[in-house]
Amino acid sequence: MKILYFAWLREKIGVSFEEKEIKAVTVIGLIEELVLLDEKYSIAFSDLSFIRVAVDQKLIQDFKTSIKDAKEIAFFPPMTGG
Amino acid sequence: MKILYFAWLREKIGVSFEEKEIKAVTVIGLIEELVLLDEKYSIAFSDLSFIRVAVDQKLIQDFKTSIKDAKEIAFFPPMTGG
Amino acid sequence: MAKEKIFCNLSISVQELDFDIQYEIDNIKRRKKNFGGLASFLGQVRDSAENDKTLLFLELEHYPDMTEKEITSICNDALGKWELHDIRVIHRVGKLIPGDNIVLVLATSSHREEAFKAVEFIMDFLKSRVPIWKKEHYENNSSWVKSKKSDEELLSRW
Amino acid sequence: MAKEKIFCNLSISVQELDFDIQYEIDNIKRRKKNFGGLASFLGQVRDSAENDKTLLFLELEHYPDMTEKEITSICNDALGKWELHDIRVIHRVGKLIPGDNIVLVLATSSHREEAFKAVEFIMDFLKSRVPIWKKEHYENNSSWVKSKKSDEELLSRW
Repeated sequence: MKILYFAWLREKIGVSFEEKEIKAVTVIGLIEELVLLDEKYSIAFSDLSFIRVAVDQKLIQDFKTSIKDAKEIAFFPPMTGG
Repeated sequence: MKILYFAWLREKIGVSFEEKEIKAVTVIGLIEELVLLDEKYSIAFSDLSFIRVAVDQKLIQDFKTSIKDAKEIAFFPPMTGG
Repeated sequence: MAKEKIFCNLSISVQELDFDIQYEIDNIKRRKKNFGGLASFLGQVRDSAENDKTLLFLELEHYPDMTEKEITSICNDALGKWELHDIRVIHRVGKLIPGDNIVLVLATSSHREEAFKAVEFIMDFLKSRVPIWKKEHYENNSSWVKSKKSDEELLSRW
Repeated sequence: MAKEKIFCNLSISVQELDFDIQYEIDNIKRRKKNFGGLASFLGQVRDSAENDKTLLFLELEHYPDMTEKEITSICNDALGKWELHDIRVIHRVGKLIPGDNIVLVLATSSHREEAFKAVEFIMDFLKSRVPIWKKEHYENNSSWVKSKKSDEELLSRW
């Protein structure tokens, strides 16, 4: 699965994207899986109220959203466009 | 006193302005005085709900407004700017 | 938020000539590089679809000694309500054909909501409080545009 | 009033290049001479007055595969709510300095209220629903702009 990071999440993780074999089937499962891998993830994901998620380029509100058939998950902070 | 007319009021009266010696001391008094002078005024002022008035270039809402010290009275239909 | 009194630049033109929005915005930028947000409204002469008649042109009559005064008074009311940096109003008069620009209202503010509200407020009052009248000219006849009750009613929201 | 389905022209750009409002309006005119009324919002990079630091530049990062999709979806929501002829959205990304244009939203409609509402709606959603992030760069440091609770709260009005 392709995982993307933007803005300060990208800076904390250190890459803008990575390809990973993952077991998790939900967004929250993926976060928990990542956090176990390396401290940089636990720092980046320490407060989920600042985390926004897109699954296959669609914003999702519920962290329990399934990612079983997903190709691309993006994590980023609250948006500040306009 | 200088009396101005705009839009269809100007067309019905036939002039864009006229100088008149008048006795009336209020807007409604002036209208009544004009209506007695000529039929064109009674036609133009037949429905006062379509008449708007500015006394010395200030819109007034009340036809009983005094015109004792006024230099310029303007009569016109509801405005359609913008 | 403390309401700091900001110097606002107010510029009003009633003219026969056309105008260019980018030029007007550049003028604002020249005075103040950072205006934050700019809301605007541009009104055009529409084809009147009434009775399948084709509008040849629109004639805008106004009360020259009063028009700018009234627009200024409306803009000053807007300045009392919202924190604005600049207001620019251009209203055309004379003969205009379908597709021609009639009116431009620009307002800048650090807060986009205030800029939007100011432009809407000014447009609402331009419609029924400024001494301007429109006459539509068709092939065989012409008629004065009637004021709309809905335009008058909109004023009550402010 | 019967709601007739109008063909609406929707055009969205996410780009590093600057833009020219008059050019964009002329483009709309070229397609449809009579748009009635055009409401717009132009956003600029402001000097951040925070801590008396001078903003050197702003860096706008975005999610390229998603940004235009999200803006399109917001504009389609606007089309479902109001009778519009044209929507034009330009959002800049990359490095921008104070005074630079960031965003332009244009909407045309026969009814000025609908054009205003559409522009405000699109701006509100651009602020907190489109994957764009701003980083402020100062002389000795830089920081990501924090999202504002007030921007999020504004969405509830639609």
